[in-house]
Amino acid sequence: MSWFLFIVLSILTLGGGLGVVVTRNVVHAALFLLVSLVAVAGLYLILFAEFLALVQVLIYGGAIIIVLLFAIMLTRSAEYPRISDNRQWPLAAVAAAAVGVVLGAAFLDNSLPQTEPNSPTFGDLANSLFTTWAIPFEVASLVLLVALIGAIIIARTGEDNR
Amino acid sequence: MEWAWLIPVLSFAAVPVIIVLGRFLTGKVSHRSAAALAIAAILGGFIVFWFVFAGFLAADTDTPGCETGVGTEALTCNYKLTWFEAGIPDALTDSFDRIHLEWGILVDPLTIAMLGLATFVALMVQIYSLGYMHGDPRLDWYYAFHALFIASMLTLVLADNFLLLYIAWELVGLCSYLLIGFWHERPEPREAAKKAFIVTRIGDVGLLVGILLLWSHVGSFSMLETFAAIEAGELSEGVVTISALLLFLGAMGKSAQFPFHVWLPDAMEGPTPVSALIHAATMVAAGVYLVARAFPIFSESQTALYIVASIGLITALGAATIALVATDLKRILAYSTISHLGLMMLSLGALGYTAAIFHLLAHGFAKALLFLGAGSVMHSTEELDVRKMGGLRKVMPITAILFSIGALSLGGIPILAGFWSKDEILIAVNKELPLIFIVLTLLTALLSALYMARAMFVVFYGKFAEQFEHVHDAPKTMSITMGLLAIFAIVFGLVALDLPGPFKGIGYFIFYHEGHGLEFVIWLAALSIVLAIAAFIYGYMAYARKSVNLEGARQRFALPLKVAEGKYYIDELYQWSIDRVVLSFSRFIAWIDRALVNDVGINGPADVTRLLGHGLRRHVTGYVYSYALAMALGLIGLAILWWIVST
Amino acid sequence: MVPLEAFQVLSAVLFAIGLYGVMARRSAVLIVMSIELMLNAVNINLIAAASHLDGMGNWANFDGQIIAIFIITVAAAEVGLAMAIILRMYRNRATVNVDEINLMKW
Amino acid sequence: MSNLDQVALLLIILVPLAGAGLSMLLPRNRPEDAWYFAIFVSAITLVLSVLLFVRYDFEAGGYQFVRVYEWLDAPLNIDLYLAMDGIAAPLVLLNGIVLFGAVLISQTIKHRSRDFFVLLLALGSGVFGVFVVQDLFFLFFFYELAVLPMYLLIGVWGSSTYFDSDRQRLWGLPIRFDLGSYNRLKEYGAMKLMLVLVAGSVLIWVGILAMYVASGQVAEATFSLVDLGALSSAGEFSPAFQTWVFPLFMIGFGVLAGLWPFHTWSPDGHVAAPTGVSMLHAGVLMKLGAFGIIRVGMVLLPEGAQDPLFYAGDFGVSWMAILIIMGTVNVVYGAISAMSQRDLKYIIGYSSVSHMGYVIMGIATLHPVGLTGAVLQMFSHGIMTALMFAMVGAIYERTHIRDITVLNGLMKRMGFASFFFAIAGLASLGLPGLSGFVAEFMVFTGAFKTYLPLAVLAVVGAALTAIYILRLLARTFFGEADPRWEHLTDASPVEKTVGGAFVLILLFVGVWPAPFTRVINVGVESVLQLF
Repeated sequence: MSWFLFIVLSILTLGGGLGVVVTRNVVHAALFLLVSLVAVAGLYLILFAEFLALVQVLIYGGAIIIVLLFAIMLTRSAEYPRISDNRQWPLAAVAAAAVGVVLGAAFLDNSLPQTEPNSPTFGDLANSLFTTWAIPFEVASLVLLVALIGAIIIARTGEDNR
Repeated sequence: MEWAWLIPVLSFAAVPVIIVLGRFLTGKVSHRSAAALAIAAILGGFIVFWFVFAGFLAADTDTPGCETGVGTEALTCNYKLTWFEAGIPDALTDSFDRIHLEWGILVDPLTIAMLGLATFVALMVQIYSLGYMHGDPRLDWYYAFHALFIASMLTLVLADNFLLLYIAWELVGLCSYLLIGFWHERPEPREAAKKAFIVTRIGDVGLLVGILLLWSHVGSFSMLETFAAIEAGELSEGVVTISALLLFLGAMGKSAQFPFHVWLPDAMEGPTPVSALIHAATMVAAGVYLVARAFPIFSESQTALYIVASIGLITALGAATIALVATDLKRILAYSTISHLGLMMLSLGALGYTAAIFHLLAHGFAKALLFLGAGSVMHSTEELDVRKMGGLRKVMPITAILFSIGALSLGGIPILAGFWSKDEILIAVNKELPLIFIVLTLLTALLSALYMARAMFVVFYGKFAEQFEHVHDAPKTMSITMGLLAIFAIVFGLVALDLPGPFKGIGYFIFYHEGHGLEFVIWLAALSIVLAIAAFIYGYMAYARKSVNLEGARQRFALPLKVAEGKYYIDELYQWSIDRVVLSFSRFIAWIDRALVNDVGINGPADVTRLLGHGLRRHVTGYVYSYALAMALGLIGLAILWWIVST
Repeated sequence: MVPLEAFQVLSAVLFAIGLYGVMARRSAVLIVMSIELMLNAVNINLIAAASHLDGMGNWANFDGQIIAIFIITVAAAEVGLAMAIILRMYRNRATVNVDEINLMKW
Repeated sequence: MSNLDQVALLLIILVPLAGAGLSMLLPRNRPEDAWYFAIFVSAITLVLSVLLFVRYDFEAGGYQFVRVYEWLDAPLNIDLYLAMDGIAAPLVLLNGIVLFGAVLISQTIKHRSRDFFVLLLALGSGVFGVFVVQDLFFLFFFYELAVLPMYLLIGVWGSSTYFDSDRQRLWGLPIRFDLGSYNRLKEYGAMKLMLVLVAGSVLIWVGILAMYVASGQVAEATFSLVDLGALSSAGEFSPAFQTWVFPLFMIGFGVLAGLWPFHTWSPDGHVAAPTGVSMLHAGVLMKLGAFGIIRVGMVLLPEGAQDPLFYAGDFGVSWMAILIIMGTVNVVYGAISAMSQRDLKYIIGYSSVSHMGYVIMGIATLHPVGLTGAVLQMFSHGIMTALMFAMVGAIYERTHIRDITVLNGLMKRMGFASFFFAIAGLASLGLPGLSGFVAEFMVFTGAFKTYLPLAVLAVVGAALTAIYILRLLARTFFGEADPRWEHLTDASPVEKTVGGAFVLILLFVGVWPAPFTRVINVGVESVLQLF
């Protein structure tokens, strides 16, 4: 059962990913990305990481895709329906494949003793996050704040155009 | 006699004075003062010469500075003054670590003879120039160059070391350049001057190399020390031969020996008095003088003597044939000079030391006379082509007579000077060299009488050329000097006889090894007299009376005639080789310098650096995705590296 | 049970796809999307490891999940900023293609 | 007077340097003031240089006017060590004369003349420094001070050359050489000169540092030429070390001396440079290179100079043998190249290359007479070539033409300039009675004793000189006056003064070289004792 789900979700993930990098239409690419990200959330569920799956759907599937779609809309360009790749794409393909092979081979070459997939409870997660990882957590929130302010300042129109 | 150095120094001193005065005075005053100064200087030299001559005749080995010369019993007097030293001065162990140079003079019979000839002819020529060059705008420069020329020549014959000789030698070359090219507004004198300088300079390279070669074996530039070393057998046979030949190379250039004779006929582009000076007293005499001066070197090497004799004979014969067909009066005389210089070299090669110098003197007087005569003709008629002249004795009788005396003297008519000296040469050649030499020498003698007859009869006798109706004879300054020279051309030969008094005759005065009286070989003398007289009679018939028709001979010998008229095409050969070989080679080297050394060797590295910069900056595309690709490739590279290392 | 290797290979392939996107595409928007793919590949890897290796040797507990949370956080911030920059880029240069943004190139 | 002796060497460096500094205070818009001030400064240096030359005691010999100004202590050990020997004495005099002449001739510089004279005086100071300093650090410092202003002097005040294409056939074959179609911009000349010379400096600097380090291994590390010389004669530097350091100095300094095949910067630089700079450059600057080979290379590394590197048959080929071969190539090659040039300045430029060949040959003979000749040739060539450039400058100033195929008959209108040029040309072709002959002759003498075949080649090269000099004289000065030159004026009083003075010097040295040879002899003697 889990194999079946894994294969289906893998196909969706990789298919979505391929769609993002292959399609000639930017909007299509965003939708393919959505498919891929949601499929990844499904994969998290197979791994019993319910919280992460939830976060994945909310932030990626929701916020990030929306932001991307907004950006596409705001920067609407005549070539968006038929964008082209740059000249080095064949070499890029080879290099990317090679990187994939290198990573895959590295993983397969170093198999680790492993247990059944299990998952912490929400409580454990929360405890760890707010005790052991408290400072990184606060830093992350600061990063978010700075990014928010930075984004506003960068994207703002108005007096800086004078 | 210690005052012999005054002879050149007087003229040297005149040069800057003339030049400076020329800047401050103008017009006729400057010209007159220039001429007066130059003539006074050379006249002073001429007077000092007589004192030196008298002093020398009175001197013996007890006189300070005088001793018996090297390789000869003649008296040789040497006076010197340090010039400068270079290198390590007190190197006692090795005399090659320094050079010690001196202003030194050497007075011996050869020097005396040359001094007399040079001062006298120069004096005559300078006085003659008063008339000839009258009205030239640059007369001050003319006289300055003249004074420098004769001063250099006098230094050359007085020098007691090879370096001083070389210095004077080069100055003579420079002055000939300046004087031949005196009328530099026209291209021909300009080219002729350049040619003279460069051709003689090629010989000078040989001379300098020879001098330095001798120094590198003897360790001194002094002639006497060098001769002594050679006589003592300190130098190997090969070195002596090579250095003798190198010295001869210099002599060939200056004395216009084949194949360096080409500059002399072209040098006729200079003013005629200059030609007289060059041909009689200075430039060309220098070569013969050098061989005579360095005779202790030459006489040690049979090979060198043979080569000297052969070159001399080739030159004499070849030039005589050209002289026979040349049409320009001055060029006839020029080729005649070359021919006679060849005879002198031949004589030296045949150990006829006395004969050569005797002929040099006799020829000098006669040739100066001839040139001044030709100058007089040219001055009056402004024509040089002998084919257009004829019967000029009607309008210029004095010139005609004087010119005829010169021609007869040079042609070898008895009692005149040329006869005696030529006879001595024939005796020497007959004594020392194979039969073929004497035969060809006699042929040359015949030819030389013939072309002198031609020049004389065509120009002054025969049918009068009507266009010269209003021509006048030479002015007084010119005719008097010619007259004085003519006297010498007539009587100078008598010094060959055994004379009473301290002088005793030229055989006892100028000699190598030991003095000897007049030699006379009856059959040779008779033969040469017959040949000379026959040539003049034939010349009279053919050129003056026109009773012998030359057309038949011309047609029969059309080809040799053409070759001779083309001067054996040696000029063309030179021209071709200079244009096609030397200049092309120079351009080739210049191109190498530009294209290879500069553009490849020097600009090359610069260009490579620049191209490398251009090429390398391409990899910095500025595109984000290129950097990403580079990172990916780097990752792969690292993985491969790690894989290789770990397995 | 799906073994850890399966997830790892999946993440490797997804990472390679994302990498290809970064290297081959010209539009800045698409490059950002590709980066998201790569981040997701990493997340898959982290979470798979966290759930399969809990309590095994050095690979204790569920820190992988926590790091994945941080990654998602940073990714969110990154996308926000990236979009702001893209907007500004578009406004100034009327394009979002990275190879046309070459003002500082030689 | 003895007080002056104490500081004369310091003064001769500082006066032009201070003059350069003070010139900057002059008002910018009055070029005459800068000129007058530069004349004043260079006249002082001229007097000082004459004084130094005359007061050098050739009977005592060795280093004189010694003064040491300490600067940096151990571990660097750099002092301003000033002293002058018999080799430097005539060169100091030469620089005094040529600097004065160059400043006088530069009357015509009107554009930013103040800056021009600042740089010119700085250059002169650098040259003096190299000649009298006995410390490698300061020697390099002054060397660069002499070289670097060149770039600006040529780049700002120089002139560019444009030539029509001048294609020539080779031996009548259809191979064509593109000889003439070069446009040599002044920037090109300046840049090339700078880069090539700096490349040479790099070699020198490497060599200097090598000497410093090597001295540190056997004693206290030092830059002092005197201390290094003492170490060298004590045999502290191994032959292997000497053999690899010597070529650094030989090539490094050789580049500035116009050593073939590193000579091409020199014609291009000469052509582009303004008259005064050409004079200084060809007249003095190129001598720095030859001087450096003697002072640094030969004195410090005698074994490196003469030890055989390899054997060709019985003949051990040392660096000196290689140097003399290159020098001979310089002589012949420079002369042949000069023959087919059209630009007056290129002809003189190549003739400088050819004449510096005699200097290099003379040095490499290691023969007392040859080396004396080399130093005298430096002096003689400095004067002669400066005179030529001065007169070419005068001609170019008036006609704006330097192409000898276009010029002719200048003698009529410019008698003095032609006369001076002709004398310089005659000196250059080795006419006895002028200085060139004495020097060349001594070089030949030395070479004849040591490398006979090369000496013969060099004599032939001297004959080739006659060809191109006479060609130049005949084309440019002789001939019918062209109506184009009707408006020309003869040399100005300043040019006449410089020309006349230089001609007198040429004559003086040619007729009576003893005052020079006796001074040079003692210097040469002490150098050759090391061999």
